Amino acid sequence: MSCNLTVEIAGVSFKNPIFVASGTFGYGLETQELTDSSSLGAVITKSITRHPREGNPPPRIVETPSGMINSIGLANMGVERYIDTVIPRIDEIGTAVITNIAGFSIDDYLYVMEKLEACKAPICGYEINISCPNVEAGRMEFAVDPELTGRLTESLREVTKKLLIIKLSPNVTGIASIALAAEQAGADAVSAINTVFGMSIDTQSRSPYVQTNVGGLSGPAVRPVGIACVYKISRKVNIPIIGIGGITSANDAVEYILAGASVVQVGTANYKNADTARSMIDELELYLAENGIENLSELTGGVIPNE
Amino acid sequence: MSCNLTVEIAGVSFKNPIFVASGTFGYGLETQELTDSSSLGAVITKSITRHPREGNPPPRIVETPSGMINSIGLANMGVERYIDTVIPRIDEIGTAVITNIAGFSIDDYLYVMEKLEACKAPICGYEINISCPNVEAGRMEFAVDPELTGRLTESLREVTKKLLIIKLSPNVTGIASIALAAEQAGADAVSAINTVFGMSIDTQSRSPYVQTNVGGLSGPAVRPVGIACVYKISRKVNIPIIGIGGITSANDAVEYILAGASVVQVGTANYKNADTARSMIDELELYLAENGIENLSELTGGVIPNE
Amino acid sequence: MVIERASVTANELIAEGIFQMNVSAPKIAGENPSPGQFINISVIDSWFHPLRRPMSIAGREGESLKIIYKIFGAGTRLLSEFPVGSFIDLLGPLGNTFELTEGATPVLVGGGVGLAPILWFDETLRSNGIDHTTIIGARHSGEHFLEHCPKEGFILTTDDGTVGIKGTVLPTIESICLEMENPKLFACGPEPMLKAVKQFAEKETVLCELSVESYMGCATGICQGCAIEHKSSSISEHSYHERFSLVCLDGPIYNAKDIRFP
Amino acid sequence: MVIERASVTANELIAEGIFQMNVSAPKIAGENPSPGQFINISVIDSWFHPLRRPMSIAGREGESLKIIYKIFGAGTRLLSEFPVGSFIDLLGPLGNTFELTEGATPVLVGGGVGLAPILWFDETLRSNGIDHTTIIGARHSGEHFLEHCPKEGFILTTDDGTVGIKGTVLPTIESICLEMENPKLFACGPEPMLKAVKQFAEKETVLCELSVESYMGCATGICQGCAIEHKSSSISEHSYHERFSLVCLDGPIYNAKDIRFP
Ligand SMILES: Cc1cc2nc3c(=O)[nH]c(=O)nc-3n(C[C@H](O)[C@H](O)[C@H](O)COP(=O)(O)OP(=O)(O)OC[C@H]3O[C@@H](n4cnc5c(N)ncnc54)[C@H](O)[C@@H]3O)c2cc1C
Ligand SMILES: Cc1cc2nc3c(=O)[nH]c(=O)nc-3n(C[C@H](O)[C@H](O)[C@H](O)COP(=O)(O)OP(=O)(O)OC[C@H]3O[C@@H](n4cnc5c(N)ncnc54)[C@H](O)[C@@H]3O)c2cc1C
Ligand SMILES: Cc1cc2nc3c(=O)[nH]c(=O)nc-3n(C[C@H](O)[C@H](O)[C@H](O)COP(=O)(O)O)c2cc1C
Ligand SMILES: Cc1cc2nc3c(=O)[nH]c(=O)nc-3n(C[C@H](O)[C@H](O)[C@H](O)COP(=O)(O)O)c2cc1C
Ligand code: FES
Ligand code: FES
Repeated sequence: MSCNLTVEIAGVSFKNPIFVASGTFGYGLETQELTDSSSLGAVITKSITRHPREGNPPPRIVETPSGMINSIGLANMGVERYIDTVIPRIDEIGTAVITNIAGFSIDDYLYVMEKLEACKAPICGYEINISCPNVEAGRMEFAVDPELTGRLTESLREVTKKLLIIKLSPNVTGIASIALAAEQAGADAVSAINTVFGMSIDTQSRSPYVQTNVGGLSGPAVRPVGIACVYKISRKVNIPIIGIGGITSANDAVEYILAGASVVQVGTANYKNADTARSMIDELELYLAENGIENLSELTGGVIPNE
Repeated sequence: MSCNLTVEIAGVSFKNPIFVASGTFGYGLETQELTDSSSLGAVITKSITRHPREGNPPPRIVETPSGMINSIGLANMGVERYIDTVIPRIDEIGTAVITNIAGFSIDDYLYVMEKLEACKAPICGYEINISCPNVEAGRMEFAVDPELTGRLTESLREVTKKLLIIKLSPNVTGIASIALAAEQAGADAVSAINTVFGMSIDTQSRSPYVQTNVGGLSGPAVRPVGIACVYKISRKVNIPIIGIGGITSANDAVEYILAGASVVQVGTANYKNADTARSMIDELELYLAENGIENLSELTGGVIPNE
Repeated sequence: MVIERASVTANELIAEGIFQMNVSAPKIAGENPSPGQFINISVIDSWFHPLRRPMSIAGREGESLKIIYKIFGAGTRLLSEFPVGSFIDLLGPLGNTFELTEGATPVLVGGGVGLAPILWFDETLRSNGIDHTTIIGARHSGEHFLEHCPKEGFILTTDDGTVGIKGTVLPTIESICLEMENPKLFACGPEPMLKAVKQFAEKETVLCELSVESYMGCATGICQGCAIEHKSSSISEHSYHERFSLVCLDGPIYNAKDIRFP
Repeated sequence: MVIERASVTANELIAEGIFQMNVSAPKIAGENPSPGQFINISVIDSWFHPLRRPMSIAGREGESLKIIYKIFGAGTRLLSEFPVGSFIDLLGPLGNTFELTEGATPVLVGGGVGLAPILWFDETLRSNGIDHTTIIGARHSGEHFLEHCPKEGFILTTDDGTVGIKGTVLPTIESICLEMENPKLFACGPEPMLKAVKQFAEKETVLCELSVESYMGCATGICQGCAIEHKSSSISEHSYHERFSLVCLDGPIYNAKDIRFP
């Protein structure tokens, strides 16, 4: 039996549902020696901002049980250089590319998106990292407020007809309401989750291991959190959901898909082996074949709840 | 050098800062063959409710990477039987006992606390599990709302002069504001964290592993989350903080204490070995001696932030 | 109940996908475990697996305990990788035991690795000269590591007939029980088998004890994680309601009448 | 850059708290690594440790690579437990290499397990007949597994004088460099040592390359985790600003002038 792994989000078709997550696969060009990015469903590039960002001072990373904390601080080349150096090489990536955008005001996001639209970048859409403080709203993160999220989504929706994906934070009381706000404001999809607030302290030096003290927890440790978020969102919105958080195997991906995700992104697992995501595609096909599933979509949201 | 491990919370003195967490040490009497509970700083007993509760249907537990998900559903003997069978045996526990109370309305909590006050139970205080839906407020959890938390705290404060500890949920946008509401309403301390929402799905049966679909994630996986919460709370409130989440060793406890905790509770780690918490006391003394610390309190909140 | 770092004295494949591990565990053995009881095993020192894995005791000789297990997931795979001479962290003995009923002849039934407690029980009955029959089922001969000795009341069955009697354990149970005056069934194995045994026992009003499995947090009664549906009419001491029972304390052996499978 | 399951051919304690592991890694060796480069090691298959551990290559012979390491935490402890004959998951070769400067005489300095890349560099220079001096420091003789051969330009120092020259590496560096026409320092070791070497090099305007450490997420440039403060005046390709540099791509070897220690 041959299984159909293709998946569509708002009219855009992807080879398969295995994507790689922003910030965990560079700009898609760095690990060509280690994997074949053209096999992937899509590559989400590192968050791009209006201006280049040096990122936070080191140390930026520490391992925790089955996870890691990072405080990279959105180090990135800025949209100008992204357009000059990455966009021209996008066909080397060999699959759909989604550009992740971060910003500190609605204007920031608009600026980056307008630049990309203007240069007719051959990307299939945008993922919007809303886990950034909005300097205009008293440094409150966009991601914690349905109203802010809605306003930002609306503004961006006016600028692009490409895929518009809002990336949600788990550090909120009601992630589903934020998802709903994004849906109502015109998002094509939401992705969940970004990293979970986490902290680890060096008991010898007494300083937190990462420079920003509190950082973002990712990796298998947070997988149950991501799956729960996707499940909750799926009960509230109708647009596709992109599942992220601690995925290391096709089985993990299937958990997310059953919970309601249409596609998934592999993040931290790329660091151990940049070929992890690609190798999951074969595993996923095997799972589908073994379970007599012809179309991946039969699985999406296919969880059988206990009550 | 001999170190002083005693610690005081609102005038109540404890031998040391190593407590065991509610729901992870039964009523303090079950594991006497495996450990010496009298060495512990305190034992927090399993949440007690107005009526006995059978708990959720099985399955109730599943392992996840460095963690576990549970959906016990507050299975407990009810306050009546607690008073009849546990209270008379409290001296067998040999150390301070704090009774954890859960409820679904303010009345529920009051009922349990009043019963315990009336029988002059030889406990040193109460920990209030507010991660329960308030049936009077549209099933919204007490823990997600500063106002609800404040009202509950206020009502309970009127009933007892004993220690009143509010146990916070990490599943909120701003845990520190909830802590602040508890402080302002008269709580003597807050504990953080209760379990994190988590889900795991059996990809063969397609059903979530626990009966309630979404359950509570605990264990080392969530340690960074708990430490971050304690740190954030400590920047906002002045009452003592009790650190909980993924603690397995004295080093983990010290991380929490540096982040701002006055004492800590050991939870999931008790399941692997009910002697874990007790053995941490010696380890902790060693750490203090090696680092030339005479009084534990020198360490509390002693983190040296990076910025 | 005690925690012990036991030394592994054997750990090998004894049939298709089935391993046997022997450990020298003087402390746990010193508590005189009985057939039906189990131990709870920490399969790795790190906290990647915070929970122990429960395994029935499959035999005891002096200070030595035996378990028989199948590689099911990551934990049992780790278990199979303990070399002889290494140490393994055990908690036990735990749970209740099989109980003979005066005047009833034991008929023991083990399916798959459910044979573990049954084998030990068989051995104990044999050495005490108690008349009984034991039936061990598997899918095919590759999964059996014992000999078919019907004359000694030790019967193997295989689904495909490659050794012993062809078929599941059920027809054999039926033919043996229906010939007996007053049989009492003791069964351990996969849930479908237990369900069938329970159904048979209820239909024919045969006494029946089942050993059941449940995901466990602590195995010491402090987590309430191992509950199963239970029909006993008395409020259980540990589970606070007649509807549930804690397998780690009240089980794993139940009167078939008292439990309900989902 | 390649990922390879290499077979462990040796893994033993060679001095106090110091291990040497040899692996047969034809693919990584086939990429012709040079002294200064490192490999990134997965110390366990499970995801308890999601991150690899970076280790300098301490030698190469044909398809065989050598590392020299200290047990620091849980990961390096696991590393020490790989038996000969087992397989280990390596990513490499990574990073840049030491670079000779025409006309300058290399003075190599290794402190603690920082000797790893230095030893290999020493070996390479030796086999190419390039005149140089190597200084290896430790706290006491128990931490040394090499011989003090000052006549061959291979000098050991110990803080307590139990072998080689008494004192830190600094006085020896000074006396050797100040006697030389045009020395170039290459140093790897603990941060305090690197700071002191840098200070000396700057004071005496001696050419100096340092091998530095940094916590790494990926070692392939995709996480931006390994940044260090950097004073180069040109915008680095990978770190998007003159202030930081990625140790995994632009390092671990830096011109001492370009980096700043916290
Ligand atoms: C009282 C008792 C006695 C048992 N005796 C035996 C025996 O003698 N031989 C044998 O092979 N198996 C026995 N089992 C089943 C054995 O415990 C599981 O096969 C084992 O826990 C699976 O662990 P894993 O890490 O390989 O699987 P995973 O699926 O990776 O484990 C994930 C989690 O689920 C739990 N789990 C998975 N399956 C079971 C199960 N069937 N029962 C309980 N917990 C489970 C694990 O303990 C772990 O917490 C017994 C179970 C119980 C409750
Ligand atoms: C380029 C490079 C080359 C190195 N070469 C050697 C060598 O040849 N021999 C040797 O003994 N050590 C070397 N180190 C240091 C070695 O990587 C650490 O000692 C090791 O990662 C510690 O892991 P752990 O699990 O034992 O410690 P833990 O403290 O438990 O590790 C926790 C986390 O911190 C990281 N970490 C801790 N210390 C360091 C460190 N000093 N540098 C980088 N990451 C660290 C670990 O990789 C892990 O992600 C090198 C480091 C770098 C960056
Ligand atoms: C080092 C690191 C850097 C990250 N950078 C970004 C980023 O720039 N933009 C973004 O939207 N998410 C970023 N993320 C979050 C991931 O895309 C992903 O949402 C998160 O790590 C959870 O997935 P995982 O557990 O599979 O890693 C980053 C994660 C890590 C670990
Ligand atoms: C099985 C289980 C049952 C629990 N029951 C309760 C409870 O009844 N009341 C309560 O306040 N917390 C309960 N908790 C939460 C713990 O007290 C603790 O806050 C949480 O598990 C985090 O700590 P840990 O990671 O050390 O386990 C329970 C946790 C577990 C794992
Ligand atoms: S396993 Fe914890 S109560 Fe039974
Ligand atoms: S370690 Fe990831 S960029 Fe250097």
